[in-house]
Amino acid sequence: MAIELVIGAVKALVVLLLVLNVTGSMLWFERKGAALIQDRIGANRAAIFGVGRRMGLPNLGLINTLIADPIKLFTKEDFVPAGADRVLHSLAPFLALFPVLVTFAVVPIGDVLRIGSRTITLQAANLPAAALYVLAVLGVGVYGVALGGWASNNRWALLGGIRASAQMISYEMAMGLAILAVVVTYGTVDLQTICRMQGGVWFGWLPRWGIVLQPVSFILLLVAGIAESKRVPFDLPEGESELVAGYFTEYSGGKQAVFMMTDFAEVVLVSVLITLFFFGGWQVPWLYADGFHFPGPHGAFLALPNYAVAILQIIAFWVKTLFFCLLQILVRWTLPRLRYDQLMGLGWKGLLPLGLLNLVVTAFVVVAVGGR
Amino acid sequence: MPLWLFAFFAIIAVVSALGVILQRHPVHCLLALALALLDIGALFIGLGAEALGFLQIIIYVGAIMVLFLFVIWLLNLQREGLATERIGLKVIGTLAAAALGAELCALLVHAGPAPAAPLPVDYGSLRSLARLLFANYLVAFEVTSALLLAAMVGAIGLARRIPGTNAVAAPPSDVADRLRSAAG
Amino acid sequence: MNTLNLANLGFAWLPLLPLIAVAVGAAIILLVGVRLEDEDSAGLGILALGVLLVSFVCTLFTIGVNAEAFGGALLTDDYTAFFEIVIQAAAAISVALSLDYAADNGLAGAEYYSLVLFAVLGMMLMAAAGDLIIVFLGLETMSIAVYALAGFVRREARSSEAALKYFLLGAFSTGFLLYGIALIYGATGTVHLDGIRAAIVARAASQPYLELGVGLMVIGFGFKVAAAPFHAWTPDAYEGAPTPITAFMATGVKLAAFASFVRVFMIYLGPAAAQWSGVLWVLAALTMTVGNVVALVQDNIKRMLAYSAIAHAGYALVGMTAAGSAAAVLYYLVAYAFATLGAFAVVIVLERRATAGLRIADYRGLAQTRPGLAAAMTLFMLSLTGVPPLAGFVGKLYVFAAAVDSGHVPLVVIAVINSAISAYYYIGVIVAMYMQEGTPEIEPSGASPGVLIGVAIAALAVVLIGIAPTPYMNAARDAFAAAAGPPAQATAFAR
Amino acid sequence: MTPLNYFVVLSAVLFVIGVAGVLLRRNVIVMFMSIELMLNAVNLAFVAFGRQLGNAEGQVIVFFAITVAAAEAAVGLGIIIAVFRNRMTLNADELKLLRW
Repeated sequence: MAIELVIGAVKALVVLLLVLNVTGSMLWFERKGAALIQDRIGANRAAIFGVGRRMGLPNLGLINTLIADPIKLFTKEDFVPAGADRVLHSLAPFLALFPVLVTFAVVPIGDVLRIGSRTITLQAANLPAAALYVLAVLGVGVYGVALGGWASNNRWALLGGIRASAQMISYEMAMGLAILAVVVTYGTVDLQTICRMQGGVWFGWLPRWGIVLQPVSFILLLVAGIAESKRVPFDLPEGESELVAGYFTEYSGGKQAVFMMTDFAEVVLVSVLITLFFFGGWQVPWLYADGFHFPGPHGAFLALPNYAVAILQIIAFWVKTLFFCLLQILVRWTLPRLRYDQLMGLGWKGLLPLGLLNLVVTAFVVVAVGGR
Repeated sequence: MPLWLFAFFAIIAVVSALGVILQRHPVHCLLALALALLDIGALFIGLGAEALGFLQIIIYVGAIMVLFLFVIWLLNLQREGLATERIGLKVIGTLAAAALGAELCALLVHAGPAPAAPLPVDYGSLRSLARLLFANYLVAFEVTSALLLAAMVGAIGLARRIPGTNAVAAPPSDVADRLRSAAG
Repeated sequence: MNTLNLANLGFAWLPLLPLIAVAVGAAIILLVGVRLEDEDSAGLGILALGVLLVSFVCTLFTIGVNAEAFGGALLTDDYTAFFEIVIQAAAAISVALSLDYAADNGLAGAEYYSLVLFAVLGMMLMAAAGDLIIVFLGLETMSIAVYALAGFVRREARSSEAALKYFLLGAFSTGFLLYGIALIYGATGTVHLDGIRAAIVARAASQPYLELGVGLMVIGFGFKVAAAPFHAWTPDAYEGAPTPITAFMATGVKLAAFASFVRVFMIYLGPAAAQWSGVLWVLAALTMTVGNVVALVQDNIKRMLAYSAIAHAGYALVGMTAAGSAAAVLYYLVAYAFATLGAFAVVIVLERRATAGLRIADYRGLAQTRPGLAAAMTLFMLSLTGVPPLAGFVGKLYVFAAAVDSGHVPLVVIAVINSAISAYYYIGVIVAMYMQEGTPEIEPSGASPGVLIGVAIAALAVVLIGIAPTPYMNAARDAFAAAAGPPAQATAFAR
Repeated sequence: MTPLNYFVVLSAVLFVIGVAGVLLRRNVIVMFMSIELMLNAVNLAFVAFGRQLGNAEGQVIVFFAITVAAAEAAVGLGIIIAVFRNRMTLNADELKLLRW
C-alpha cells in the first residue's frame, strides 16, 4: 500500500517535472524559432555572467531561459488595477494553468517498467475514461482566461476574455469530434490502450499509427489545438493591434508569467495529444516488448531488456512531442492572423461539419469492418 | 466513496450552492454554481458513474455555464440590490421551502436504504451508458435530437435581428436612462 | 460481445410514423423557409397544415393496434391515438389562426411553424409515453418550443415578458417533476410505467420515497396544467403571448399535460391512489374557485380566458379524483379545447395590436357589426359555461356524475357553485355583444379566411359533440379502456 | 463506504437551496441559475438511486436531463436577452407590464 503511494507520487512528480521543463524550454524554442524564420540569431545574450562566451563555450540560452527568466518575472511588481476583482484577478492565471497541467496526469509516456516482480505503468494516473477526462479538463480551462479578462476591470481585457472563451468553446467542438473519431476507431476511451493498439505493423513495415486510420482527425486536432492555445493565426484574444494584450492586458510579473506558461503548456498538451492519438504515443517503430523486429526479408531482431525498451519509449514520446511543438512554433511565425469572423467561420462552418462527417464515416467503417 | 471524501465534497457542494443564492454579483453566483456543478460531477464519479461525471463537467461546466457567463457580460449585469418588494412573501416562501427540505431530509433518512445491489463489471463506463442509450432508450435518444433542434430554432428565432432594421428591438426611450442601473 | 439487435428492442415503425411525420415536417419547413421573406410565411403555414394532415393519417393506422414498442417506451394504444388526433386538431386550428397573424406581425415563418410542429411532437410523445423518461423529454420538447413561441413577437415587451415568466416558472416546475421522477425511480427501481405499477401492486416500493415522489410529480404536473396554487404564470403568459400561440397553449399544452397526467396517475399510479386523490381533491376545489373568482374581475379578454382555462383545469381535476371517470375527463378536455380555440379565434379577429381591442368593452355592439362572429362567440361562451345542449354541458355532466358516483359529493357541490359563478363573466361577454349599444371602438375587419374557418370548425364541433355525444364518449371510453387494459394484452407486434 | 442515503439527503439539501434561490433572488438570470442547481440536485439523486439499485437507468436519465438543461439554457437565455433589449432590466420586480 505504502509503496504504491510512493510509486504514484514519483510518477506524478516525474511527469510534472518533464512537462514543466518542456514548457519552460518552449519560450527559448519560440525565440530561437522566430529568429530562424526572421533570419537573425535571437536570444544571443543568454550567457551566464558572460562566462560561457569568455571561455569559448556555446551560449547557455536554454538554461538561462529556465532559470533567469522565471526569477526575473516572479520578482517584478505584481500590479492589480483599481476597481478590479482582487480575488478573481489573482486566481484567474492559476485557474488557466491548473487544468492544463493536470491533463498530463493521464498521459501515458511509456508502456510498462518492470522492477523486480513489480510492473509499473508509465502513466501518472491510470484512468479508464481518460479521453473524457481530457475533454472535461479542457472545458474547465476556459474559466481562467475568461475571468482574467473580466476581473481586470478593463474593456480590452474583457473583450479579450470574451473572444478567448468564445474561441475556445467553439474549437472545443472540433477537438471533441476529432478525439471522438479516434475513440470510435479504437473502441476505447483509455489512452494507454489506444497507444498499445498502435503497436505492430501493417504490410510488414508500416507502423500501425493512428494517422493512417484517422488523417482527417489529425488535421482537425492540429487546427483546433492551435486555436485552443490561442496562438497565431488564432491569437485574436490578444490581438495587440486591437486589444492591447487581450485578457492579460492588466497582468504583470508572476501572474502574467503564469498566463504565458499556460499558453506554452497548451502547445505542449496539443503536441502530446497529437502524438498519442496519431503518432503512436510512446511506440517506437518496430520496437516490441522484447526488442526491435526490423522489417525486411530477413527480419533482423535486436533483443533489448525491459528498462531499455521503457527508456526508448519515453524518449520516443518526447521527441515526437517536441517535433509537434516545433511545428506549432513554425506555424506561429509563418501565418498571418485571421479576422474574427473568419475564425468563427472556420470553426463552425469548416471544422465542425468536417468533424461530424468524419465521425459518421468512421462509425460506418467501424461497423462494416469490425462490427465491434 | 469513503465517508471523509463524501463529507469533503458535500461541504463544498452546500457551501457553493449557498454561494449561488447569497452572492450579490451575478458573476460570483455563476462561479459558485460552476464549482457546485464540478463538485456534483466529482460525486457522480465517486458513485461509480465515471463517464457521466465527465460528461457533466464537459457539458455543464464547460459549455452551459460559459453561455451564462457570456449573457451576463453581454447584458453587463452589476451587483444586485437586496429585495425590497413583497419581502414578506419571499421570506415565507423560503421558510416553506426550508420546511419542505427538512421534511424531505427527515423522510429520506428515515426511509432506510435498500441494500446496494451488486454492480455489473462495467458499471458507469461509457460503453455501458452508450449501450443503453442506443438500445433500450433509442426513442428517447432520438427525441433529444429533435429537442436540441427545437431549442436551436427557438434561440435563433428569439435572438436574431428584426428584419429590415440594423438594430435589434429599439428600447423604449423612457428606460434608456436606466441602462446604468440595469438589473441593479 | 453481441451486436445491437433492433428487433430485440421491439423496434416498430407504426407508432413512430405520426411522430416522424411531424419531426420531418418541421425540418422541411425550416429548409423551405430559408429563402422566404417573413411576410410570405402563410405558405409555410399551409405546409404545416399539410404536415399535420399527414401525421393525422398516420395516426389513423395506429387505431386499434394496442401494443407497445421499444421495450415499452412508446405505447401505441387508442388512448395515444385519441390524444394525438385531438392535439393535431388543436394544432391545426392554431396554425390556421396564425396564417395572417404571423405574416402581419412580421414573425419569422420558418421558425414559427417549425416550432409549432416541434411542440406538437413533444405533445404527442407525452400522450404516447410508456416510461417517465419519454414523459419528461416530451414535456420538455413541447415546453421549450412553446417558451420560444410565447416570446416570438420580439418588438413587444409584453411578449418577451410573458415568455420569461412562462419559462422561469416552467423550468422551476420541471425541477419538481424531475425530482418526483427521481424519487419514484428510487422507490420502485424503474422508470417504466408498467414496472412502477407492478412494484406498487407488489408493495415492493419504498413508501416514503413513493409518497414524496408522487407529491412532487403532482406539483410538476400542476404547474403544466395550470392548477392553483401553481397557476401564477398562466394569466401573464396567456396575455402576453401572440394570440394564436395563446390558443395553442390553452389547448394543446393543456391536452398533452392532461394526457400524461391522467395516464400516469389514474392508470399506473392508480394502485397508490390513496396517496394522491386527496391532494387532487383539494387542488381541484382550489383551482376552480381561484380561476372563476379571479376571472370575474378581468377586463382583458385574454386574461379572462386564461382564468377560465385555469377554472376548466379544475373541472378536469374533479374528474381525476374519481376512479371511474377518466373517460369523462377525456371527453371534457375535447369539449373545452374546441370552445377555447373558437373563443381565441374570435379574439384574433378583434385584436388590432397586441394591446388594443382586447378589452371586454371592445366587444360592445359586435352583434350589429359582425353578427356571425357574435353568434359563434356566444356559442363558445355558453359551452364554456356549460349550457345544454352544447359540448361543455355534456362534458360537465359526465365528469360530475362520475365524481358523485365515487362519493365526492362536496367537491361536485363546489364545482356546481363555480359553474354558476362562471356564468356571470361568460355571459358578460354575450351581454356586451348583444345588449350594449355602445359604438364599438374597434373596427373588426381583417378577418382572414383561416381565422373564419377556425371559428366555423370550432363552432361546429362544440355543437356536434354536444348534440350527439355518444360516439365521442365511446371513443374516449375505448381509449381509456385500451390504456388501462391488462398489460399482457399489450405485446410488441414487431417481434 | 458512504451510505447512499447521504447522497439523497445531500441532493434534497441542494434542491431546497435552489428553490430558495428562485424565491429570494430578483435577478432573473440568478433565478435561472438556481433552477439549474435544482436540476443538478435531482441528477445527484438519480445517480445515487441508480448506484443503490445497481442499474444504469438512473445514469441514462441524467444524461437526458443534462441535454434538456442545455436546450433550456439556450432558449432561456435567448428569452432573457430579448427581455433585456425591450426593458433594459432583468429585475423580476420591475417586469410588471403584465401583472405577476
